[in-house]
Amino acid sequence: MVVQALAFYLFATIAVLSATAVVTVRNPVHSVLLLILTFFNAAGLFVLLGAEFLAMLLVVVYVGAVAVLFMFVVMMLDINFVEMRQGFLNYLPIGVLIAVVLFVELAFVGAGWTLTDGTVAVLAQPTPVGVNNVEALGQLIYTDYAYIFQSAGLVLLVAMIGAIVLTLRHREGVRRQKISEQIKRTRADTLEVKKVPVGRGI
Amino acid sequence: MGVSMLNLGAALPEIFMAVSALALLMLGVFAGKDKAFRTVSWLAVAVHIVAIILVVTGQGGSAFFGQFKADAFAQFCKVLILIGSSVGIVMSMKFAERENMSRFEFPILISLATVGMMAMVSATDMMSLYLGLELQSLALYVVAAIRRDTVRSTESGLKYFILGSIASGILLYGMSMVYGFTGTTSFAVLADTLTGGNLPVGAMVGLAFIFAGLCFKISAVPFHMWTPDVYEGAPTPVTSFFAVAPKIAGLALFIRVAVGPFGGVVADWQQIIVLISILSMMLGSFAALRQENIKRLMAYSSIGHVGFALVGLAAGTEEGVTGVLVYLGIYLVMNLGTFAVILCMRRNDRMNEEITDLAGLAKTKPLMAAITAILMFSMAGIPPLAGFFGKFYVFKAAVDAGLVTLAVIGLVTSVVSAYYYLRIIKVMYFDEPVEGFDRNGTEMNVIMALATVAILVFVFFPNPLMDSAAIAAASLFGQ
Amino acid sequence: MSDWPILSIVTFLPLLGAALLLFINGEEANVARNSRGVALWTSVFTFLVSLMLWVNFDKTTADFQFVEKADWMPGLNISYHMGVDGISVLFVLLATFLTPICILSAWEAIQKRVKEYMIAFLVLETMMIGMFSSLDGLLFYLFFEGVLIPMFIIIGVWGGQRRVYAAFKLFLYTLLGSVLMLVALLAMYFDAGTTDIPTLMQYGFSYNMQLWLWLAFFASFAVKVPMWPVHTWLPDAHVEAPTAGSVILAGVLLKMGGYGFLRFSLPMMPLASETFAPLIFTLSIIAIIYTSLVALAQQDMKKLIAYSSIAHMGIVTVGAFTFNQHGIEGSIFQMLSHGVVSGALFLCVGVVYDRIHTREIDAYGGLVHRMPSYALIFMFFTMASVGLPGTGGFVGEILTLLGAFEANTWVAFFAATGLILGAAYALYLYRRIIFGALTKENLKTILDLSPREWLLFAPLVIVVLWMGVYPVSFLDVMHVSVENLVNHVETAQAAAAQAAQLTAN
Amino acid sequence: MYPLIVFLPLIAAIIAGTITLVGAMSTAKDAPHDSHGHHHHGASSADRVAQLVTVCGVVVAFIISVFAFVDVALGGNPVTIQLFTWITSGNFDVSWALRLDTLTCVMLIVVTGVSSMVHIYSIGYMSHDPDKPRFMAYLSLFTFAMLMLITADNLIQLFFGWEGVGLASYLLIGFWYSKPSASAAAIKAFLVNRVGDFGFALGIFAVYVLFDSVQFDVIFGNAEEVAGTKLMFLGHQFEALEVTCFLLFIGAMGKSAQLGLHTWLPDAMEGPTPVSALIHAATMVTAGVFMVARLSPIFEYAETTLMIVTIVGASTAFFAATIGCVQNDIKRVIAYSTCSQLGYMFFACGVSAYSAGVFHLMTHGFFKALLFLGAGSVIHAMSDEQDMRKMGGIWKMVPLTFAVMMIGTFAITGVPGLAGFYSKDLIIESAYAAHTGVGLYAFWAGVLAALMTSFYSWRLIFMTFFGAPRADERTMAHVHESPAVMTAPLLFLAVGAIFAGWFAKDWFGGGNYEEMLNFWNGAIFMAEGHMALEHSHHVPGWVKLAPFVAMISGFALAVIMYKLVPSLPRTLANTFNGLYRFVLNKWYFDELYDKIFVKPAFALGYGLWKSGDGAIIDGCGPDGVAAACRNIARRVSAIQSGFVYHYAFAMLIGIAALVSYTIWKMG
Amino acid sequence: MEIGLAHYLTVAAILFTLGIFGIFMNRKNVIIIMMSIELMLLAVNINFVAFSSFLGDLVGQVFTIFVLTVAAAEAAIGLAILVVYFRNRGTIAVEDINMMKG
Repeated sequence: MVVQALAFYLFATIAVLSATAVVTVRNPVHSVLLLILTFFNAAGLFVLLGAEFLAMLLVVVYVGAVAVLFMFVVMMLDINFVEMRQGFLNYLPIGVLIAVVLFVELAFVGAGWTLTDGTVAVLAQPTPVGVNNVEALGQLIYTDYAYIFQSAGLVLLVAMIGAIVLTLRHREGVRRQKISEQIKRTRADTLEVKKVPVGRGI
Repeated sequence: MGVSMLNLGAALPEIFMAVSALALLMLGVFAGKDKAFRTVSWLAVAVHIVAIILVVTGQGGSAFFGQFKADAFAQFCKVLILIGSSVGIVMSMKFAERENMSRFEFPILISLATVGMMAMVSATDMMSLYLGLELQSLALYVVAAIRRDTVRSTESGLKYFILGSIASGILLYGMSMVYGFTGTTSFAVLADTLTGGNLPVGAMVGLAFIFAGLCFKISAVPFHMWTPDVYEGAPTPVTSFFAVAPKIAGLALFIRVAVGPFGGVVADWQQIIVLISILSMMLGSFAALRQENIKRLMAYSSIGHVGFALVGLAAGTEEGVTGVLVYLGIYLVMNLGTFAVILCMRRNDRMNEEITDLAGLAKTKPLMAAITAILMFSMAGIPPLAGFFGKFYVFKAAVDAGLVTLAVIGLVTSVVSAYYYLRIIKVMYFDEPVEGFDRNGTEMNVIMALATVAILVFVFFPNPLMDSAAIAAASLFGQ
Repeated sequence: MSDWPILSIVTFLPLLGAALLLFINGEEANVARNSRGVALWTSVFTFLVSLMLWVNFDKTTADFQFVEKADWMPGLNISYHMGVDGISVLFVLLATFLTPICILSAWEAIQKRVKEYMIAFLVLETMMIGMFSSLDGLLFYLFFEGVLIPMFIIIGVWGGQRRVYAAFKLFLYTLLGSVLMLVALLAMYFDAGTTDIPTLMQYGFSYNMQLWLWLAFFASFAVKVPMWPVHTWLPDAHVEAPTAGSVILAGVLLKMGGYGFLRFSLPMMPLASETFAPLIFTLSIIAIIYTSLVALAQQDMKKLIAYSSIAHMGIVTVGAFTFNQHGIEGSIFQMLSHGVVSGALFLCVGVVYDRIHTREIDAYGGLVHRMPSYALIFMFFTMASVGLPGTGGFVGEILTLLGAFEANTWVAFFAATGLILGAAYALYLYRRIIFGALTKENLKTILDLSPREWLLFAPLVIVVLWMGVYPVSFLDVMHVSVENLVNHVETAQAAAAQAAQLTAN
Repeated sequence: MYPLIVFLPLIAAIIAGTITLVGAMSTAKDAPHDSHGHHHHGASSADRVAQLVTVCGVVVAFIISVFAFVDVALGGNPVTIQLFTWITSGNFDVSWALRLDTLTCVMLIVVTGVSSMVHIYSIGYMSHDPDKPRFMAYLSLFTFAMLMLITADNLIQLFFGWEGVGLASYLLIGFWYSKPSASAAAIKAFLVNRVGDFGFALGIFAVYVLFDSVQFDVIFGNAEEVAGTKLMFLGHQFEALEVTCFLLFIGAMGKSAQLGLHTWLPDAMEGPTPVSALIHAATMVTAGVFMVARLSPIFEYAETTLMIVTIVGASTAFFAATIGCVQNDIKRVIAYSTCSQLGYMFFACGVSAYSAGVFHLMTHGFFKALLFLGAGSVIHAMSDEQDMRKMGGIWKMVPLTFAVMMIGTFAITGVPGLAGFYSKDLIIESAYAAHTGVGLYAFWAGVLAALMTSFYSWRLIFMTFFGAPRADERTMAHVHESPAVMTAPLLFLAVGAIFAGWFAKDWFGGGNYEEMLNFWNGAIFMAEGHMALEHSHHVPGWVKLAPFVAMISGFALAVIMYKLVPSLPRTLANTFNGLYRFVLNKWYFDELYDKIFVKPAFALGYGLWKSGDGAIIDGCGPDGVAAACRNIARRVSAIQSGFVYHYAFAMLIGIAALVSYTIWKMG
Repeated sequence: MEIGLAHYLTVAAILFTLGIFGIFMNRKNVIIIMMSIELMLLAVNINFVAFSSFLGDLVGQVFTIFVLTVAAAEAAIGLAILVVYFRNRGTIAVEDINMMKG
């Protein structure tokens, strides 16, 4: 138990600290890196909670894809990091106040949680005993949650279309491979045999 | 557990739409982009129409293990959404060709967004709700920014995206709270569990978060701030689409969440809705007074209208929901008509968006001016035009529910809002004409004419809309 | 013939005419001419049809007549219910009578957008008639509010310098008043389960509810009447409206408020009416004295007449809340005669406005030299406005004041000061315009009434004289209904008093 | 037959009016305007027709009236002719009806008689005026209204006539509409009368409330029963009939130019002189007296009100006489004289000597019309000059006019044997015989007024006809006797002024009391104990002599001041400058009213308009609200800063608030 | 010291609040805002998983999977929009994104 507790506090502390840094450091590159750190620690928390698959997913999807994407964009946009604007502190007091109020309330509400019989009775998918987390999830996602799964697919499709619509540009003057045309090319298309009369030149 | 248990028939319209969207995507990709836009657009419209037929003739019922439900309520809302989307596509075609945004992906994104909306109104589980919502939202972020070469369009997309994501986060946080404190994500179970005596504080706080997230989608105060900027910046046909379909879907979803899983604890959330409703009505009325850009004005107008619609929801009764649905139906027609007018504000092939550009329209295009005037009077809620009845039904429900103060405040703000609608009429009728607009497109004329006729004759035939709204509301309450 | 839906025909005939006008197209001059023709004939025909209401009206019953009832919104138990009784039938006639005159008065004055103008007027007529013959609260509200649309357009498009301000003021002011009425209607509907007026009249709301309902209805009707201090829209609207707009505004639209009091406030909220009668009296008296004095100071003819309208309507509201037959009949009669007389006065202003294009009183003087028949007509209506016996103005005033005297001598005392003040501003106006030497250059070639203008005034003169000399033909129509109303109110008030006594004991 | 009396003048008025209108329209159309386009003096054929029709109308009416008098008054056959219903509302039921009883018939004679004369006279008098038909139309219209008034069977119809004569008076005073003073006087007359009508109307309502009817028969029949009851009026309990009669009397005061509401009458002299004779001397102004006499059955039960009537009448008689003494406008002198004489009639009524009042009404009708028409003849002769200071020395040039004026003066001053002697003495004696305080007051006021009457009447004669001519030569050269069409009526009236008193004295209480009662046949009611009239025959000798002495004194004074010592008036005026100014300026009534009513009304109207309507109501109401809305709109727009973090901020504040609210509510 | 649900919820709440805090304290860079949003979503996920674990119910974890999926899609879209915006405007400083206001 103690180990668990220690681990919890370790992950939690690092996650919180690095998250704080994410929103406060000046350099966006640092922010992205700190975000990755936060995710790693969150994954640790997931493991503590017995959600191994999700921990893995978090690392793979977030660290592997999303964070990298962020990094990529940050680099690509090549922003002048030094430029610091005035007025950062104007809203600090009220911002802190609201954040604190909200936090206190949420913590207060969370502390009031209890497990009741009524709640247990309505659970849709009680955690099966003796089945590991990945398998248990796997059994659910493609069956009971097929609809959600398909919807998620559409969401990804939209994301794909959207990204393409927004960013893909056909530049003029750029020569591209047209594979089907290249393959379809016959000799007749490319070669013209000219009879050159003798002594006349072309 | 076979396919039959999924009861796919209930979701036939959605499935059809999704599949068709994919097919159209293929078509677009292979047909080459210039020619494809028009074809894909018309085909998308056709798909919408078929979907409407499927919805209307659909068997209904629950599907996907209670995550999806095609009841009369969903049916009603879907028809409205589909009408809104299809008209949105129709209105966008000429515009897109003119304004260099004729990308075949546009109608497809609209179609997919529509699928999301349909999923939203049919959602009976927080997960399906979330997915539907996101499907819609992501598509909308993209279409807002679809004129990627203009600052305004991209800025509106960016703002919409940032704020929308925050809203999604808030919504999700609320869902997690509700889930944690009740142990379920199913609306039906929630409805059984949550009663006046048995409502964990966490679930209630979760509900507050969910409401906040949904309020963003329908642009209710104080989660409305994106609306004017996005309406102004997005390409006009997109704005017209924004103003109707997602709003209807959002409100429908709002209703479903409020009176479904949380129907047992109306007393606990009623005050919140009342407050939001009052704020929305007031902001919508006051902020619009100063607007010069007609799209921006319509944004505030829509905020106000949402406030009015929420009056019906605040009642929390079947009658109130009927009122909201009737209101939405009328709102749809009025907005489509109005945006058709806005889209016709074209001079020398350039769009005009200032209200003053309408000056003297009564002289240069008397019929269009008359139509606009009727639309504006209707928006202001002056009888005997349809707009009045929308207000009548929701306020009737509010009064019946004892919310007389709300009704009074609402109607007084409607007087304030009448000012800016009248101002448009004033500009058209009382001011000296400027150069006339270009010739209207046929489809615009048709849309305007249909909308106007609908608004004018509603007083004589209120029953079709009213009855179906009543049936829809009953299906929500009648379990 | 009697089983024809006469009321609906009368109500919607003008709308039909308006629809017909939509199809007139072509060269501008032709369109204008044809529009005028169609509009005039439509309204004249409507008037003729509406005469059947009078002819066939059964004066012996207080029941609603020519009743039509059809499903409208069965789900809400709201129906298309039309009918008239002795209180409303004359207002229908007033509306149908004045509309052709208005249209005729615009014959030459309106030269731009004639078609639209005529459409607006015909739509307006439908709204007015419909309002007076509705027997369903929602239907009533529909027409009541619908009036604003054409009126807004008429003032805004064909009005004077500050037309925009005036149009907005009219619209928003009255709208603000009537939305409260809508809430009250909804509350009534909630309480009684119907918006059917005859049913509501018999319903009997609780005292507390009556108070709120009454105040809400009051907000609407008081603005419409208009009562002091919510009257300021009227002078502006009148001044800026084109002549015909002023005529119809003063002639019919103001009556909507007074009619509303009689149709809703009194029968449905008798106890609250009793409670608030002192309020009405006070405001009315202030209106009579205040606006008469203000009228005295006016420099603008139309504004002066507008203020006089407020004063006259003050008499009307006094009469309505006397709760006796004289007062109420006087009030109705006063409304009718004021409708004709003030309409005629605005037409009189219109006559010279058309010629000189100013409403400044100081710009006139000595018109009698060039316009003797105009002077005569103007004198006639001035005297009618002053309430000279033998004209319609007298009968209403005397009955109302008599009723007021029976109700409360203070009220009668102060209201009767209107006799003096009314004469003061009216004659002062007349003197400044008509009498005196003709010194202004531009007036020296002014022309007297044209045959068309004669045609306008002739029916008005006849009616005013008729109302003055043989008012019985109008009073007879309303007797039974008013008696019924008075009895109804008295019964309710007596019952409440008795109940109060019982609890006190 | 009898309805013709009333309606013939109406028909005549309509015909003449139509002629006027047609003529005026053609003139207005043809001639390019000329601001003094009164050049065609001669009477056109249309004018002739109008004159003929109207004259015939009234003359025939007069002839029928005589028959009516004989039948109704002498024959004792009062009739009431119902024409048709007028107004009905609940129990309020009013008909158009003609009531002919003795009182009516006496009035009929006076009205139609004088009216006929004035009509005829006008043909000559107005011969230089281009608007003859209009004038005739107005006169006939007036006659109609006056006849409606006196034949009224109920108070409402009485009110109709009452207002009708007011209208005609307004029109005729303002006949020369180009003159601003005429228009102003017309309005003034109408308005002051309206003040009276205000009381009158309230009185009618009170009558209705008390009697449930406004029909004379019903009222008179129930007067005794109602007498004791109380009436709440303006928050106080009053004796019902007292307050009712008082209110009605206010009406009478207005119409009959009694003290306080008299200011219009002198100004009314702006109208053509025949108008002054007909309306403002003989008929309309006496309507108040007629009304009190007509309503004697209820006035008799209102002791206090009768006292007020007496005091007001007596005061007016005195007050107007004082002013009459110093006026210089010939018509104004007669006007104040009229006012004074009306005072006599009222205090006669006040002491219940109604018939004496009516008697004086009748005789006054003759001699005052005579005086006015005579004055008109003088004015006519003097080329429209009205200032007596510019007259004088013309009696030889206008002998006939002079003669009739002398007759009129004899009559009014009360030279024995002439009309005024009988009626005025009867009134003064009755006042004394009332044996009440107010009666005595009235008596002395009457005697003093008689003195002054005599003084100013003779002053008028002296200034106008005698002494050295003060007019310029041109005018003097033009002085001529009026044509026959003007002098004939004068003669007729002169006959009346001489003989009417002697002829009729028995009917009016100057003789046998029983015969009087018989003559009146109940048309006038005198309560028991109100015996002034009867006792008037038994007053001490000095009382009987007093008016005569007063008359002689007045005459002597006038002779001294205007014949023997012409400088005396000026000396007196200078000596008693304050008093002189006070009286000359009509006791400053006009100035007072102007200060406390007219000016404040305009100032108040302007103030209420600008600050009340403009600043306060619009400022706090629509305009203020609109400004506030714009202000709010500006602030709201400012929130919409365009910065995404502000937007997010709003959302987060919103969610924080929502959550806080929820927890607070749940917790 | 037992690590209960409340601990996890507290961590989630802190992260959520930090996300919020980061959004409106940021003037420099839109990307930071997007990262703040990711933090909020992370908080949500922690919530779901914690609840799932302590309730003994898998639905929470299933939900988390989809949240992750959608969040990724969202990030893609968001970054795409950001890129096109940058192309037009040449900046992604939050303070510069205010062409439309009022």
